[in-house]
Amino acid sequence: MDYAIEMLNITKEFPGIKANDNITLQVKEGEIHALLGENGAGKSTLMSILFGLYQPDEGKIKIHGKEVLINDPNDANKYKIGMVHQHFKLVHNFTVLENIILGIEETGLFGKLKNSEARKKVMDLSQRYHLNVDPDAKIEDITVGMQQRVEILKMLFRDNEILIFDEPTAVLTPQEIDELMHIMKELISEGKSIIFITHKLNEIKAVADRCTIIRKGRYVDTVNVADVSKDVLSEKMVGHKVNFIVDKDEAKPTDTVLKVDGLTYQPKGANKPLLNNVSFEVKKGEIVCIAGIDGNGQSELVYNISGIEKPTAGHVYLNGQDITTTSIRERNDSGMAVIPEDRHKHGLVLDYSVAENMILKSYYKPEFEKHGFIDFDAMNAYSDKLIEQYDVRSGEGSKSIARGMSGGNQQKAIVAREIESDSDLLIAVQPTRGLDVGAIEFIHKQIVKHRDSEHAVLLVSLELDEVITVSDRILVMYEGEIVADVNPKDIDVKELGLYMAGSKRGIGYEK
Amino acid sequence: MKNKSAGFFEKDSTKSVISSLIAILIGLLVGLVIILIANPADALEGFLIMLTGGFQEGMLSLGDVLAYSVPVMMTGLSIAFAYKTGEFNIGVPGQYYVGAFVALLIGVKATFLPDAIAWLIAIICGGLAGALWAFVPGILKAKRNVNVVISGIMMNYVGLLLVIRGVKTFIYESTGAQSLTVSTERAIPKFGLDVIFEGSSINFGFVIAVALCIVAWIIMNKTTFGYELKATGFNKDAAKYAGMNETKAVIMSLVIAGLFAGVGGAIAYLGGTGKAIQISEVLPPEGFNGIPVALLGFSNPIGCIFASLFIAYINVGGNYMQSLNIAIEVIDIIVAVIVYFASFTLFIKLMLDKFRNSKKHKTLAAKEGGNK
Amino acid sequence: MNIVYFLFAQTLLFAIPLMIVALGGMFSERSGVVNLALEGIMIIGGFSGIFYMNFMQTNDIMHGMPLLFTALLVSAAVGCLFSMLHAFAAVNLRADQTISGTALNMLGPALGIFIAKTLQDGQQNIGFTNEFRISSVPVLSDIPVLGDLFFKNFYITTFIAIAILIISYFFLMKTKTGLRIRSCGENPQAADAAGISVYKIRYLGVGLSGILGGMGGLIYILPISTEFTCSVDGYGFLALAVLIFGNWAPLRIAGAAFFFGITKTLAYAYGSVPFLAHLALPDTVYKLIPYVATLILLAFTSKNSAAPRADGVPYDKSKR
Amino acid sequence: SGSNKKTEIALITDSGGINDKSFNQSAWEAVKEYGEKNDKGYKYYKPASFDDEGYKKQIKSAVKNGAKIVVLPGFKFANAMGDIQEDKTYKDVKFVCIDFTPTKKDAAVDPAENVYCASYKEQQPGYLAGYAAVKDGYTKLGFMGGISLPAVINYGYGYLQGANDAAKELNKKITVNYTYTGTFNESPSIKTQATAWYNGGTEIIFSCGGQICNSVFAAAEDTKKFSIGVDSDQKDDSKTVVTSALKNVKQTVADQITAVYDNKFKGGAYVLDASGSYIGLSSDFSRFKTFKKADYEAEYAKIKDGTTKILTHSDDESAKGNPNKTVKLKAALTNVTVKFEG
Ligand SMILES: Nc1ncnc2c1ncn2[C@@H]1O[C@H](COP(=O)(O)OP(=O)(O)OP(=O)(O)O)[C@@H](O)[C@H]1O
Ligand SMILES: Nc1ncnc2c1ncn2[C@@H]1O[C@H](COP(=O)(O)OP(=O)(O)OP(=O)(O)O)[C@@H](O)[C@H]1O
Ligand SMILES: [Mg+2]
Ligand SMILES: [Mg+2]
Repeated sequence: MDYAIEMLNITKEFPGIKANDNITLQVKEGEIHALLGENGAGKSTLMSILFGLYQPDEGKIKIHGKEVLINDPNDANKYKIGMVHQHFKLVHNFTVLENIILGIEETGLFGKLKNSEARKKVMDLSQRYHLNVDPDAKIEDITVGMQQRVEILKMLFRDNEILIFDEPTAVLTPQEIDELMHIMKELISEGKSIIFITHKLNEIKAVADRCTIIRKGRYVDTVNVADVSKDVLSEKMVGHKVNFIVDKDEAKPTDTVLKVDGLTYQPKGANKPLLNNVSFEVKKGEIVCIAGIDGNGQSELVYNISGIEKPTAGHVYLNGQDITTTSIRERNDSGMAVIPEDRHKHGLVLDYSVAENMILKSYYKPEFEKHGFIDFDAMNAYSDKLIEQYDVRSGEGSKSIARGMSGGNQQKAIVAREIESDSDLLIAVQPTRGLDVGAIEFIHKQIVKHRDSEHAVLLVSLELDEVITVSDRILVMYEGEIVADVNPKDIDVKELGLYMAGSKRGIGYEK
Repeated sequence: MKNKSAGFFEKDSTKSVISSLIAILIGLLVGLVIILIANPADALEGFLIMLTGGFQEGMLSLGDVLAYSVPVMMTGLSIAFAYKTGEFNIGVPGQYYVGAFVALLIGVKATFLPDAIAWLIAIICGGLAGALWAFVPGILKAKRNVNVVISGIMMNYVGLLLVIRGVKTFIYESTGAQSLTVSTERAIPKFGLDVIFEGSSINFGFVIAVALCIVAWIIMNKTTFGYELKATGFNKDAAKYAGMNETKAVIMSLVIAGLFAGVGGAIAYLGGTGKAIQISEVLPPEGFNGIPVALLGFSNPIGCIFASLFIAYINVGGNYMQSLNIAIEVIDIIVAVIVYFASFTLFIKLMLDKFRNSKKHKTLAAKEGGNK
Repeated sequence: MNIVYFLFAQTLLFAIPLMIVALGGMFSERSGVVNLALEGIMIIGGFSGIFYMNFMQTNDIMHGMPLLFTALLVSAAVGCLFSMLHAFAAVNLRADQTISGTALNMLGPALGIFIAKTLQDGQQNIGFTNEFRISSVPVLSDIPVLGDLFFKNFYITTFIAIAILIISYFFLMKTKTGLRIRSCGENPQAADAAGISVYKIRYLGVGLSGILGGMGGLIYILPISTEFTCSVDGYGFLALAVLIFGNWAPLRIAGAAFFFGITKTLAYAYGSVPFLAHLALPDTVYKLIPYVATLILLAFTSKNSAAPRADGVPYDKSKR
Repeated sequence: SGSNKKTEIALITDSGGINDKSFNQSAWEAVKEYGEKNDKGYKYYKPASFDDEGYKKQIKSAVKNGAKIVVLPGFKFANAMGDIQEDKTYKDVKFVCIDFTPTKKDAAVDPAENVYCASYKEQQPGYLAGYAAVKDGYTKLGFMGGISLPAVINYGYGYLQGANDAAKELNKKITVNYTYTGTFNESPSIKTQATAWYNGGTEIIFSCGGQICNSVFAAAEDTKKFSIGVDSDQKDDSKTVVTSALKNVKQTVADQITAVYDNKFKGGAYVLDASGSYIGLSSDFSRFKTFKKADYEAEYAKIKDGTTKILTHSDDESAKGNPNKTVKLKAALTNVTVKFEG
């Protein structure tokens, strides 16, 4: 058998954890090989080893049957291995072209950069694979989807033959995912080999030839994708059966909790409003979901409701009270909780302990404050309770520093804090981003439970599966406007995609 | 494996102290080597004098150590306090100087205040002046995003020039081209400290300084206010998202830091030791000398007490070393080397971990070997 | 017209060393290492250059331009060596860069004075003879306006500094290595993934700051004195301010240095500017101009500061 | 620094240090020369803190280390000396005080018999410098003092009056730029200010403040103008130095140390002026264009016998060194216009 890549018995230990424990991965020439595993299973680590970012403690790597040493990305490049990283490796204030040539620059006199040939090659590649990138655009100005194409171009530009895609679809819209799959197939047809990491089983079913499953750093199995069902895959991944359907009763909406009325937001320097006359309501006992492609004003909507930004026009009411100009603190106090989109930037103080993070929004309340001093005993007791209740795992319980925890557990801590604040309105922005199925299931359950105990939930999500399974009502946002208000039962993913892409508008939302 | 001593050595604070001690040891060693090269004949004697100088003349020297530690303890505390909330308060020299000026102005000119409390009011006003001086970078940072390092540097010179002008206009002692000095009656009282530390320059200011360090520690670690300040320092965005007023926190942390620096200046010039503000356009060195104190003390207010005492101690020792032919700048070199190695904390801690682990492995291996 | 030439020449006196040292700091910070140590580097660079000069002059070994150029090399080399202490701490040991920078600021003058005192029997000042001023260049000095501005009564170091500015701009913004330096200061993970050694680049950045900082120390002291006292009067910190003011970009740094130079000049030469002299304000007011003007300007320009994103963040390969 | 023998001659510096190009340096040169020539241990000490307490402690520890003679250059030691001389422990130690007499709480007291205090009439060398400059043909003068100390002010006032008297003789009008730099250290700022003056027409600047001469001389060299040195003969520091206004601290200290070892030491307050050889201009007149040694000696004699009266700082202290605000002086300066910056 001709393997393009063989990673044999790879072991890699980080302080405190064996991220890879005797893992073997064999990728055939010209195949799309999926790599499946829960969060923290060790997929990214394994790939980083292949790409030369880490050195394995044990094990060897063969390329086309020949054993090789990959000490750094330059070596990887030498063996024509390229990688699209889970966290993009792009310099935000460089142009697309500069990012692509970085590390393999052509130079002329006095080391001056010579970009003309590179530019031509980039344009050619962009055209050939329908990538549509502008080589002179700055990274910070282009969409996430476009950034990913830059990452792909980086590989193509280097004429790589073995392409690693680490969770490329997490940040893409359905249409973009389709396009990516298309591109991947095209690449295969040219004889390249692809390693494809994703948590989404239908993507694996759609494109992958074979799939290697790892769990908690250990090798589980390699299967022919065509021969196994999604259920089998997920069972192998988590070690037990998984329930994909969110159990929930019919929503029984009562009083209006949140009312957004004609909200318009145009920051200084922007030439068009990012939010345009947005109006909607969220009632007690329902989960309303804002769906849409990333960058259509969802973040801005949340910032305006939660008070980070001040709207240009329009009003926000909470329980009938106008809170448009009140401070964030006042909003929290009058019944608003937010699970922010960016957990590291907005959700946690990473250098605080779990316990300190648990009271981040309530430290000044009588439960935790005595004459200006913090009641540490009360804090710890409260935190221990939440940790127990929400199964937040960390080394030293309440005392653990948040920075040292895995992403999933950090997220659980935030969810615990926000839900337990028992606020009338819970705004949850991408609460399950990048988490594994187990964690996702748990968080979804909590959100539904919260709804059922007489609270209003505003969910903002890019994941269509989540949108359809969790919400009671879907509002689709496109270019800063609400373009549809639909019932999840009456709609499928395809149609939702049309609304999201702006090619269709809902009843009552016509132009 | 989890016995008590292991727990102690695993504590982060223990590791910090150990790594500080290692830094100090290396600094002293480097100092010794340098003296040996420069003057082998006197080297050992000089080194010994430096190490024991703080006790050279008994309680007198010790009292001097305590007295000299006060200004840098306060400027160090100022830097440490702001550093905890994420800002590098390089404007300390200016804050220190305006504090000194206002305190002297009151000490000398506000004769309507009774002697018994004049010093206290002067210290408070000095602190407020320092706070005001730090308020400018604070508000510029909060409202206009001006980098605190650059505004601090500018405010240092503005303060220096204005203080000199102020001294010339209000409290000028023309025969010496310096400010008037506070009379012993209106100086900070000694409350018996002069009996314990006979002949030294110590006064009650030392107690105030230590008390302020402790208060700062309590504010930082025990109060909701400190909780807000630290949260802002670690992650401004998260603090804001959680409903804290991060603008206020930035301003307040700098203002409090400025207050400490101002009090430091006030205490230094109200000691009744004849210390006067000079009319020369040079920033007071105590300001910048606070930086190593804060850094050696891990930006911990209590750490600042020990760090300033240590620095004062070897400086007093260094002063006695002048009886030999060794340039006393070797003290500055030693302190610099110590600060340099203090920056290795992270590395030293990792090494400590490695060392412990390998010992663990060895004992384990030995046990297994024994079992076979 | 004479007054214009004069003000220009004085502006250079302040601006040139500030610019060179700030450019040095720029390389360090654009590569991701905060360099608070500029003051210490200037002092040690000035010290070694003057020490060398003193030796050459008193022993009559070398004089004039050759001496100046070799002295600049000595300053640059020693500055570079000294800055390696910072690089080692910041890059290899992932130290707190504020701390190691501060340590170097203390070490610079202490070491300089200690060495001087030890070798010169307690004397800490090192004298030198200024034989480097060029009073006029044949031909060139006859060019109208430019001739008077640039080719009369000047120091060759001015031209060296201008050359350094142009080269710095070209190097940082147009060359391969410049691109790599910038990538390490913004996103070292990306640079690493592109096969660039972040460590090497950061050593390079810090080393360049040592070279330019060291030269800056010598260039600072040459025209203004006849001896070196192991002090640069806070100009290293001012250079840091210029670097921030100049938004970490070469041409803006030059602009900031000149702005500061002009205000400083006016603060001390107001007597010969009729309009300013007429105001007859107390001299403190004039002396305050540079600092207050900078503060005001900053208040209006700081909203979108472009500090390198990874500036001051130790690079840890295994951190994601 | 110094030798390895028991330190009998000690000098204590104030914050200036032994390189201040002023009294610390001059005094140290005397100590060093004597110590080396006569094989006595000598050393200088830097106090741990620059205040009265710090000075006292340093004096005590110098004596403890064996000092028999303690040289204290500078007025900063006045209060410290006031206390020390009362302490009988130190009655066998000889003190040489430069530029001050002891004080108690800022009020003057008489020096004890083991305390020699020298102060100088700086206005006299200042006067001679101004007189010589104008007589030599200069009409636009400058005065840059370091910090407005009485000594510095006296140099400056003397300089103005000397220039005035010469101008009167020549029937000329003279302008003088006049300032205190606020520091005794060199700096780009001082060089700029000096260059600005030279550019504005000033022909010669009297640099009167320690190391600021580094910057003033550099400016003079740049503009091809002239300067006047201070305290010691600075002709070797720069070719632009036409002459120097001397106050011979080195001589004073050397004389007193010798007196101690010859058992001729006699305490008390001494004002040194033209009647001794402690003040004057430098002996080399070659850098003047027309001014001759004979002219100088004539003028010197007038000062010595008291014919020439010179106003000083103490005639109007409230002006803080601003000659334009010093009423008597202002009236006396008939032929001089002072442009004061400060
Ligand atoms: N540099 C590191 N230092 C310490 N631990 C690490 C490091 N990188 C990864 N880990 C840990 O190793 C384990 C495997 O991480 P890895 O990123 O490879 O998982 P993954 O399978 O890619 O997960 P995900 O689906 O979340 O991307 C995790 O527990 C992670 O926390
Ligand atoms: N600050 C963040 N906010 C929101 N999502 C994030 C953030 N950081 C990372 N993510 C997403 O979380 C996913 C996993 O991140 P990461 O690899 O850091 O977690 P992890 O250490 O593997 O944690 P776990 O194993 O618990 O999932 C990624 O897909 C990424 O998109
Ligand atoms: Mg992960
Ligand atoms: Mg991963």
